[in-house]
Amino acid sequence: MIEENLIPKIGVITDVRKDTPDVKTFRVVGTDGKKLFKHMPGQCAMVSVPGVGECMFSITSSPTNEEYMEFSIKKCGCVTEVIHSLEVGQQITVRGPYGKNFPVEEDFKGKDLLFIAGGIGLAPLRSVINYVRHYRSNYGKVVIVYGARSKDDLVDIEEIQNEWMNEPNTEVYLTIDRPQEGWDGHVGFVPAYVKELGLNPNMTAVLCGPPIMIKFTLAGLLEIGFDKSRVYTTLELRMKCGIGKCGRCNVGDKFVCKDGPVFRMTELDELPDEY
Amino acid sequence: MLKIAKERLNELYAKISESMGLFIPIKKGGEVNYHVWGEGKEVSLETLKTVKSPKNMFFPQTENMMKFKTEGKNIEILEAGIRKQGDELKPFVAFGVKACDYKAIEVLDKVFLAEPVDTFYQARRNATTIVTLACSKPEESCFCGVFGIDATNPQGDVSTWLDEKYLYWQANTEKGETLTSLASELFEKGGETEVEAQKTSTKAVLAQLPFANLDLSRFKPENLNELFDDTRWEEMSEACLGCGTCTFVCPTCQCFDIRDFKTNDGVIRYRCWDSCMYSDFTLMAHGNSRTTQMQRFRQRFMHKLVYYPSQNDGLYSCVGCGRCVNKCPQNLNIVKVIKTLGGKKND
Amino acid sequence: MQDVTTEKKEFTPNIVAFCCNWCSYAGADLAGSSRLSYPANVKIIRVPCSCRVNPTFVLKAFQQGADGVILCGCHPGDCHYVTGNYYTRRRMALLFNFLNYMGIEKERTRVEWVSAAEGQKFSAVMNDFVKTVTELGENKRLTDLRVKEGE
Amino acid sequence: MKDVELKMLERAKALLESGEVARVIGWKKGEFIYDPAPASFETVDELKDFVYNWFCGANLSKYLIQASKKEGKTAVFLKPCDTYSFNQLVKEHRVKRENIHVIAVECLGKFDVAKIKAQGVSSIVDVEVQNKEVKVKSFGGETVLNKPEILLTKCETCQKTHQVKDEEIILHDRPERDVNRFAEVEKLEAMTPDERFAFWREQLQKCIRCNACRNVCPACSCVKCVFDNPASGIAAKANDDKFEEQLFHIIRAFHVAGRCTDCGECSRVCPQNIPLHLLNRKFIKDIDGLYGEYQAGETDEGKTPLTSYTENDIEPTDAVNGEAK
Repeated sequence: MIEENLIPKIGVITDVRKDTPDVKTFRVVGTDGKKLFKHMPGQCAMVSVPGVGECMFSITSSPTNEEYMEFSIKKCGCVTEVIHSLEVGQQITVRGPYGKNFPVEEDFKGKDLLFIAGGIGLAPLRSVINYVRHYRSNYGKVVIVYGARSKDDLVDIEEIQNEWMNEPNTEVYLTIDRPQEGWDGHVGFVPAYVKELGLNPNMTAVLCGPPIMIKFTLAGLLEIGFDKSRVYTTLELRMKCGIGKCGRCNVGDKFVCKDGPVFRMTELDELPDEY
Repeated sequence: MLKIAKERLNELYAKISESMGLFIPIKKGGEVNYHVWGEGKEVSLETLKTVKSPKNMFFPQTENMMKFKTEGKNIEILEAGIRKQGDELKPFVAFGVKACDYKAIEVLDKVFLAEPVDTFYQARRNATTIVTLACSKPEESCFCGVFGIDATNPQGDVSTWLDEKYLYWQANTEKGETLTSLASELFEKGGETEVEAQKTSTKAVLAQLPFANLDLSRFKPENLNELFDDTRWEEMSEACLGCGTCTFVCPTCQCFDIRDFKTNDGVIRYRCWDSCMYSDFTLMAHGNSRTTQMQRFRQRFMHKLVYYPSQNDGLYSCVGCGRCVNKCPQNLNIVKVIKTLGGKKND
Repeated sequence: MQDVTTEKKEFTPNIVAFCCNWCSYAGADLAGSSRLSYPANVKIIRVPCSCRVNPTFVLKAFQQGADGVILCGCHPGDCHYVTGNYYTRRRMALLFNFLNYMGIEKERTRVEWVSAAEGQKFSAVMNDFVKTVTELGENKRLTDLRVKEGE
Repeated sequence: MKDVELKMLERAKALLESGEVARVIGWKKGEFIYDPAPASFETVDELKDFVYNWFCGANLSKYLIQASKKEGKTAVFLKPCDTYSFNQLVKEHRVKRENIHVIAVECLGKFDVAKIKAQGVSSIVDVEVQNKEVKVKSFGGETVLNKPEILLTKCETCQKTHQVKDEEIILHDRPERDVNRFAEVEKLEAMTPDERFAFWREQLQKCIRCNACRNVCPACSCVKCVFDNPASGIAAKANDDKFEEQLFHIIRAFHVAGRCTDCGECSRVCPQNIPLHLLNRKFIKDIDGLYGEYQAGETDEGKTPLTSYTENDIEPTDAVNGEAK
């Protein structure tokens, strides 16, 4: 039988981790116990629960993980609500990978990298960060700025504290929106924090988070001398097919599922403001 | 060139139907659309514009993609894809396709056959032999000429021309020849003069159509943002009801939705036409990228006139069939958009 | 339409009965506890009041494979919510007439008033309705082919 | 018609110039005589494209839902049939009455261009109407057509008169006519169930689920339609199964029962020419027959037949069995 692009594969949930009150991370493998397919950092997959619906999620695990894939999913709609109720052993369907990845093998190589994430925006970045850690010598200094509403909303905090913070030549800055008992770290919004950190504007930056955070952080970065051509982000719009045919995820003449979701800020500047 | 007497067309249809499916404009419930031919059906080749375009032959309004059977925590995928259980699709003939609708298939091909290929569309497309039919009585809502389409000389596997007495028949491809050979005894030779005469007289009519000189010169990729930001979208779209009529009668609109339907013993995943005019088209759990009807209206026409050409070497995804001109409930249409935003000639 | 005759003998219809919580559901209960029988293929759906049933419920039941749909509520004047069943009466009169107008057999739909004390009536109504629908045969005019696939 | 158009234009100008209204909703010239589109005019200058002719069939009342929420008053031209929809919208608190200035305009029926084209006349340039005779001028010359044959279906049986109070009216009402708008419904009722089923099957199978009937319908004013609500369990866009179309049209007709003014827009806009008005008219006829004559939109207050009852209403079973007609 020939490969049918819109037909998914069956995946099995092998682990469910509750990261925050509304984010769970699901570990998925194929029915044969192996990884479903290869992907690159920043790419997405269509995950579905038959009878409920199909949604696009970024693959949060690194490609260098050859055993399984992970999806960090925030509960915010009908499909994600059902996904959150799923248990280990449950089968789901997965198809992908879709979209363009971060240029980890091209533009990122040899560069100092700045990752800025807000809330669930860490999900697509986690894949790149772990990829970069795996091939650590290919990249320069790594700075990670991650903010969330509260300390309980920081996704993957264990991995951040136990692994990323101990990585050589890597700085991790965490912040939460409002003061909270038991939090002695930084308090404040990401855009303001980014400006305070005295970052080197020659770094290549990757942004992901709520649109409003991206907007203000970008403005902040430009203010301290970053060049738009070295700032990347990843977009999210409603998607159905994942292969640039169903017609809904376009921004101007670009389809997010096919030409994105990773865009350079200079590319976005050329597109109409409709995302 | 071959010809077949009009009275004998039913014999031709019957002959073709013996071994292939035959989709042809048929009047049903008072309206002419493409349906499968059968004895006693009211074929209407004379109808200039079927209500729905022939696109649903390749891209049906609704089609099942797969079925799921769930048991406990397990899922099984059944009947996945168009070749259910490995069957090849039965070959079929699309008969009477007008030049504009034929061009529209080319437009759809560029979407569905681009990598990664849409296998559902591809299978149907490969199984089709297209018999086109030249127009002899274009009407005022037609503007295919603007997109470089010659309504008098359509392409396809077989090109045909119809007059009072005969259907003239010219096979262009191997598939076309094969089709001809199915019913060779029904054809006689000749018709070149009649066809040439018809072409000349139709061309004279085409040149005089009110929309024959629409100016598209401003619809270029480099004007994308300028056109997008034009303030006139607001007034152009204010009467838009947000229905899907224009998109569903359009031969090139290709947006679809994928949905699940629960049956008594499983789930059917199907896809169906969707419309960028609908308010839920881009709705996500956390927001909507196009919240106003103006944005949705703009999306449709920008896609046809700017976004699509930008991705496909300047090919517009409008073929000037004029269906939206005739069918929009509130008389909005692409011509009004082209005239408002297009080049100088429109003033 | 009547092409189901050959299978008539084996045909047991699916019947959906929407019963109001206060009268008819209690009536069904009484029928049960009084050992009055009614066919097992009657699937009861309890609703707070017969007027909770909107036309979509009725159609959805047919879509999912019902061959007959019956609504049972308190007798007019006895509604727990005072006036609910008066509205039901108008709505269903119009809906049933309309379905009939569309060529859907009028015998497939019915409204009956059954009080909590009328176990006997409940059983009689259900037996009669099942009999009527059985004679009518399978619902083919208002059903979703996709639902029945694979049966 | 020209003189009516002129008077309307004068009023529109005066209202905009005096600042009494912020906008006027009317019709705007199209590419041909027969494709005017509803439009809102905010300046006198924009009125250069204003038009009112034999092809202004669209009902403008639904646009008032949005317009009445805007800053400033909106003037609107309403034909007799449109005034019923308007009243109904006011009654249902969809339109803020105080923000609307209604100008009721004369209508002697509107034309269906498809019906003219079906008679072999194309490239229509102008029409001239004298009683039942319509001179259609086209590139091909002049053709005389019979007016009743080219009217929009909704105009064929229209007996409506203006129903707005205390507002201005341009020219006289149309003369009363004696037509039975239920004739077609009765014809269907007289058929056998099998014939009726076959009729509706053939008609509804044409449906392409474009939602034009719903979106144009002044009675379909829900903020979120049940068919757009994924939680309703019936939101679907599938088209190939006969049930989906039946479900959509039955539910839609039921949802507007008792509120449908019989404006006929549903049939006018249907790209497949499904006689959708015959669905709504069945409800109207039944309501008249079972619960007493009722015309939705005659006033902008009071209860509708489905939000009221009497203790002696007919039983559904009796109604279906034709105990009362």
